[in-house]
Amino acid sequence: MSATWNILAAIVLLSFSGVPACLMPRRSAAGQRIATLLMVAGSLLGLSGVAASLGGANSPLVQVPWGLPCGRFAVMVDPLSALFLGLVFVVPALGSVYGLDYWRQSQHPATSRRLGLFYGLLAGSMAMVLVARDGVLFLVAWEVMAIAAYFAATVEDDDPAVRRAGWIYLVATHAGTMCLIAMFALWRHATGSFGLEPAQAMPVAVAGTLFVLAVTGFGFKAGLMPLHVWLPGAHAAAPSHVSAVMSGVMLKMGVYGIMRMTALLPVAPVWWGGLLLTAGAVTGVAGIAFAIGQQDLKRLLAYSSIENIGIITMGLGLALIGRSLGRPDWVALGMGAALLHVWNHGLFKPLLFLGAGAILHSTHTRELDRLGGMGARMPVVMVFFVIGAVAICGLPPLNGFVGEWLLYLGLFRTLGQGAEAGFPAAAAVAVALAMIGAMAVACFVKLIGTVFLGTARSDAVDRAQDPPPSMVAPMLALAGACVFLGLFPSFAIPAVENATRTWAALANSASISIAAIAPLGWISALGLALVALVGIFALISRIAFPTDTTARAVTWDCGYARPSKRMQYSGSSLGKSLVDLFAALLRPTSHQPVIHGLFPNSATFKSVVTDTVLDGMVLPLFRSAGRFLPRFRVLQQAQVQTYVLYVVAIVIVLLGVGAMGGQP
Amino acid sequence: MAFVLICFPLLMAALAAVVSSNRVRPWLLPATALVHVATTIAVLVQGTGVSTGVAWLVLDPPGRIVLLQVSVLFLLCSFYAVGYLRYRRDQTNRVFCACLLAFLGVISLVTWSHHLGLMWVAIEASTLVTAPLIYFNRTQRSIEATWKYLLVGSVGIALALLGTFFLAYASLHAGLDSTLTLESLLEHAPRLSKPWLHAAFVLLLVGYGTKMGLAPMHTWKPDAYGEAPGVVGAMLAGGVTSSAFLALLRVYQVCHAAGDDAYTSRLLLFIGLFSMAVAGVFMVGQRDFKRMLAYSSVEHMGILAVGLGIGGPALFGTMLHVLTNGLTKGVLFLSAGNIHRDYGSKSTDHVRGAMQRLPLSGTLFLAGFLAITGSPPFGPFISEFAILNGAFDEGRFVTAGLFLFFLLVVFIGMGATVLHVVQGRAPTDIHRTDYRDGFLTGAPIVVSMMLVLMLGLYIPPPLSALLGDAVRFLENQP
Amino acid sequence: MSTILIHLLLLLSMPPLLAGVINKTKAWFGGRVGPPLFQSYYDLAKLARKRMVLSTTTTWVFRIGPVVTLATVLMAGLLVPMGRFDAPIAFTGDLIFFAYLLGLARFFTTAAALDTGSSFEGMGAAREVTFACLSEPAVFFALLVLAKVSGSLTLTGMLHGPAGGFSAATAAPLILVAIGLFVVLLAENCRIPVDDPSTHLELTMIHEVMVLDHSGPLLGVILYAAALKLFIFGALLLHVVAPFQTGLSWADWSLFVGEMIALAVAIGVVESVMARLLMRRVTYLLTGAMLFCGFGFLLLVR
Amino acid sequence: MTSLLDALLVIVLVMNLFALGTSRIHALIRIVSAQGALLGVIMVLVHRHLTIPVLAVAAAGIAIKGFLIPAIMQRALQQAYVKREIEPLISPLASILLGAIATAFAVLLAGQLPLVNQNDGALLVPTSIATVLVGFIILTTRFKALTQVVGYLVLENGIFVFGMLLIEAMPLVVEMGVLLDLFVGVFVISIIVNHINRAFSTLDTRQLVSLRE
Repeated sequence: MSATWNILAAIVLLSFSGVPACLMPRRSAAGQRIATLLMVAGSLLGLSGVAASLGGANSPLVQVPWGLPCGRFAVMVDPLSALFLGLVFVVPALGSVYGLDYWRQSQHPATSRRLGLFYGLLAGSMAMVLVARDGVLFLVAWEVMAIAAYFAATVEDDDPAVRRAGWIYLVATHAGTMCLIAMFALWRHATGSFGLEPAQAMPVAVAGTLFVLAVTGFGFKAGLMPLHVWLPGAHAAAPSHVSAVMSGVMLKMGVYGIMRMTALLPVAPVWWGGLLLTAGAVTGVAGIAFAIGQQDLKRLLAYSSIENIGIITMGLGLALIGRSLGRPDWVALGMGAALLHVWNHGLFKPLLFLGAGAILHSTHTRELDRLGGMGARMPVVMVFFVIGAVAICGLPPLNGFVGEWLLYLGLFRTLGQGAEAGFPAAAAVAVALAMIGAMAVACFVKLIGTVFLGTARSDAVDRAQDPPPSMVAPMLALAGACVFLGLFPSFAIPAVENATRTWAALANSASISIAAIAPLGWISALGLALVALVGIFALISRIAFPTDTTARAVTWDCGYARPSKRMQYSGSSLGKSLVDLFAALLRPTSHQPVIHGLFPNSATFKSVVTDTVLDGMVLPLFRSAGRFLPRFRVLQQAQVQTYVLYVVAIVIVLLGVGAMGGQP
Repeated sequence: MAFVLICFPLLMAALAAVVSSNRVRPWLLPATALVHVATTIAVLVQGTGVSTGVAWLVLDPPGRIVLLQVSVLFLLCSFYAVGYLRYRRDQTNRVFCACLLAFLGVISLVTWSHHLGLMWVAIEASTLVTAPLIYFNRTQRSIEATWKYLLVGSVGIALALLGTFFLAYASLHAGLDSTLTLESLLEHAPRLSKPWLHAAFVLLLVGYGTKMGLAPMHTWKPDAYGEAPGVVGAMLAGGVTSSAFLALLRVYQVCHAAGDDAYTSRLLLFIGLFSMAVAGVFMVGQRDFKRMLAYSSVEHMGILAVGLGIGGPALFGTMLHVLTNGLTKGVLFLSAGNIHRDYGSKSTDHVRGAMQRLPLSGTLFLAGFLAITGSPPFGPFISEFAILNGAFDEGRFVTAGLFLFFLLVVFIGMGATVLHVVQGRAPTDIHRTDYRDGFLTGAPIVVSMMLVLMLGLYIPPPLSALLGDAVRFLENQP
Repeated sequence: MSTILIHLLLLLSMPPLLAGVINKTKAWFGGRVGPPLFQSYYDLAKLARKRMVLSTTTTWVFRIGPVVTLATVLMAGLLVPMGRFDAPIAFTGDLIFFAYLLGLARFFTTAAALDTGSSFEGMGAAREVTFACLSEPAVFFALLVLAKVSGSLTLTGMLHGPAGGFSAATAAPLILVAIGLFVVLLAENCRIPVDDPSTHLELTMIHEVMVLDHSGPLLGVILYAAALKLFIFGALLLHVVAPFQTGLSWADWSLFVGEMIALAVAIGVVESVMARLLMRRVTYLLTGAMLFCGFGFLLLVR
Repeated sequence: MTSLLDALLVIVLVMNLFALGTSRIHALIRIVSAQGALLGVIMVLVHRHLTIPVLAVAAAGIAIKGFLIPAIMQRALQQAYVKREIEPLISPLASILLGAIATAFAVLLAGQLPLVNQNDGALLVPTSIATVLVGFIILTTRFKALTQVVGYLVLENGIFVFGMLLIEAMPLVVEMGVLLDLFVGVFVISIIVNHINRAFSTLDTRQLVSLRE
């Protein structure tokens, strides 16, 4: 009981953390500090509740009578929600600390208070979404979250690009909400109440419709391809700590929604899991392919979020298949991988966004091809960024690997060993996962190489330097968590297992145990060994050849007379070969210069990768609608005679419509 | 009670016509409104035992709801009007105040009347007293708007009268002596002659639908709402429409009692969805944000019609929507009026960055937009969601799907305009008028927004009880 | 115990020899005497003694690159069984760990290359990561096939195959996988026809061009790590193409060494008789490899 | 008695056609006022046993429809210097034909409708429907503001005819209210017409097209 109340109190604290600042003068930093203080305090309070309920026992259902015709105020915390709640109580708090200097009140007097208000509201509403056990309450919290995120992301609405991105987001999220409204109405129609308790029996068709509605509605938020259209723009437009929260936590609300609904639905045909597996694979590969094509630091990170959502979805799909076929091991590995990756991505993606924010803060540019050589100027940020990049590529010994490893194990097990039947179609997805892994390496090597390594490509980076401690500390915390979870994954497993058991309504769900199937001990051991080995080697080379005494020279320029910094391999050229590989999907548009004559004038080459779904399909559709619909305006041309004629006409039409029904 | 509610405003209107001071006169509005609200609440608290001697002056639950909504909205608007008229010292507000007060009186009469002929008279009267309000600005455009309002409205309402006569004839045809009081019609409903009843329903639907502004009889609406002052727009969209819908409710009730649900619901769903579609189509790329509000009103009349057409389980949501829609429309029209006054323009070509120039009005306009498009946690969400659930309960999945789709279309069409108005940097080339957000022009909107928010999070038990009564009454259950 | 010792011994000592063998073969085809068999060892020794020069643009990434590569490759070497003997380290899912270790190596090699800010090394890095995106799926198709036929999820288990060796039914898929893996081996280790380790035209290279700026001991480390990688891939491939065993421990070890050298000769032969492909053709080659392994998988599970 | 009633109703129908035929607004107003007055008389004939309400309503009807409203409109007409409806949407002849068709349709339709006590007021329902239709024809085919008001009045007359069948359904107050509304309505409309005339210096509603999408 107390756990739930702690969390509810935390939700209140978070939601209203921005309010005091609104009552204070525009330039006083006190309001922002209070907000951060409230965020941190509330998060700690909430974490205490989470820690209590991760243990497995569901906290009792708290119901408060609610004066609405439909729906009640019913909240409950079970391990599944607790796992996500942890993320909600970690990332936003760190983000608000980061915001103290990143979005300092004195520098943004016009927007800071509004940002603080909606930032807190966003965090609180996300927590509310996770504990809600009633459809209407869920919807309310959900929409508050969406709207708060909109306002937090569009604080800089002077900028047309921000407005556009925000508008696309708003339309997308509203479309998703419409699906969810339909879903909950159908849910009530099928189960007789809005209560989110597991439903007993249900016609397969209804369950299927509910499932599809859930995947669509929540998919909009999670960013499943092709419902991801809003994601890159919004993440690029938002302030970096807001992007961190959106990408690290808010996308996961979509994942949570799908998990919750699949947990509640009684039947689960195999095609559900198959659909999710396919969607996950497509989302993953396409997401990372688009990421490679980006020239904008934050857009790239946003697309890689889409990829990670794809990986999570694969895990969920595997678990669903396991549930349909009654295979606890697949459920354990799939769900374990999904949940673990939810956390992992919730740690390293905010880390990367905060790092990107630090760069943006000091260089005021997000264009990869204007950056470069930041490693020499911002060494601390670079260390964290590299950690984040290695983690997000799923490479050992960091946390990203563990999740993908579990997923691989699960997918390989669907081959079916020895006697037990398999589901090899699922196993083939492992190859997609492998491809994603390799492409992620390509993507983030490009990112690191273009931003931090080499030499500066423009004077934008000249005054760049490491950010103040208040911005470093959150990154430190996140990076530390990444390393810790990478080296000691078994620490997180019990919580994941509990959550998986709550999700899987299997008869033998008690037998679900990840540790039994996956030797995580080896992972830690080898991870530590690897770290030690690298450390020893590095130490040797450091002792044998101290940096200061070793000779220095310019990079070998292959005999070119005057190599300039512009001659470096740019981000676009690094990505080009892969972009060409996926040209069919990415549809890169490039503008080739024509060069003739002995001494040609300076020519420019430029290649852009736009979003195929958004710029190729959605926007044209809207544009044509915008052209077509106004044609109907000829119907309203101010001739009052015509208007009277309409009245006569509709009388006749209505008489006709009435007669159609074959009245006695 | 009835006397106070109906005649007191009319007397005050007469008083307003004789008061000479242009400065004092507006204060008659809040004074009257306060008395009216107090009486209304007294009546509502007094419960069902309210009846006048006359058989055709009864205040039934649906009437209570509309009365409550109109009275509250009028109270807010009256204070706003005082603040508004301060900026319109340039011309006399004698007619304005008198008509506004008279309007309150006749609308109260609508809510009380149980005689369809009387109800028709009252609604026609409401048309006539609102015409000078639309004409308040004395511009060519406002003349045109008034002309169309009067002509289209009168033609429509004339059809309503014909429909009323048909209804009476239906009872005459049933061998009874012809009657138009609701009670006797309900009593003899099953015996009414079907063809005449159906014809009457169509004519009444068209007639009162014209007053509600259902497509395609909505043509006067964008003109009138666009040209009238914001406060008048609020009263039209929150008062006239509700009273006309109340009239439609009476007819629906008679047909329901006659067991003609299939017929009525077919027509209501058709015209309701058609109105939502038309609203969506005309909102796309709408550059005049007051006309846009008019189309939003068309859409919500469509929603009410759909809710009524679904009937049964959706009635609760429909009655609730009367309240939520009326209040939210108040927020939108009043804040839009402020923005219009400040920029001296209501076209998105000139109006940008309202949240910078008018933080209060701009924010309220945005909030009102979110509310009216059915976003939680605002009132309209609850009512529209209840209607949707009703549709599912009735197994009308196609209707529900179209309903949601049109809501989305409207959201997109409306959002583009609203965000364009409130966001961005205010244009510097447009010089500000002398308008500033003041207490009188700000507070009423805030209060009304608070009410909308409250209805989205918590519906007071007495109110939900009242709504329940209304539903039972409409379904002719004792 | 002795197994582990011999494993380590071979792992650490043998790789440079392969390079020597390959070069000898190529020389023989070219009708030259060629460098001595142990030339690579001499080179490494010489490089170890040299000073090193760092580019002024580089950061710690440049120095950590080769180190990480060496560490990861060594660890990967501990996961791959040699001949019929088990690997020192074997646990469920180690195959994925193996693949991702090599991924980590790639990450840091390419990052170190980009650290120099030279366009040529950027070119090499770009090619490296691009081709990996095609060879990686091929490898995993192969792993799926092996896991299916062996029913084990450890490298050791699946490379040794089921108790009675691979059955005839699984021959066809295995052959396809073997071809695919051989191509991947050539690509991953930058051999002809994918890459030409002996050329000095920077534009045409992948691996060599990435390490242009590494000098002295760091270069030595890189060369050694590269040789190790070749050795490991070879050991992995041998299980598929030559799963022979005698039962006698010493005989099996020598058999393994022999097979290894034979493989090196084979590579040498390929390098002598083929020309380097155009860079854009390499993608076709690797796609082909992927398709081979994919068909193998398809044949198996259909 | 009934024959007389029918004769009067026929006159009403003929007046409709006249209204459609004439293009002089002055005459148009005359016709409508005459029609209104005639309806008052018919009202008395319909109800043999004359009661106070009937007489009152009839008197009021004659007064308002026959005299007050025409007076208002004549004043509006004098202020506006238009005498005839130039170029209607369809020519007078065509509108007469249209009106004739409408009347025929009304008669046929009334034959199909389930009517009560066929004997008296046999022509009442068709007359009312026909008049309503004619009103709509005028409303939709004429462009001068005043002409449209006339159209509205014709429409109103048609409804009034139907209302005669149901005098006991409509209490005196309500009946009076209806008439009062009509009167006030026309009054307000005439004021607006005046303003239109002043603001646009014409009564041609084709000029009132600034409010459009």
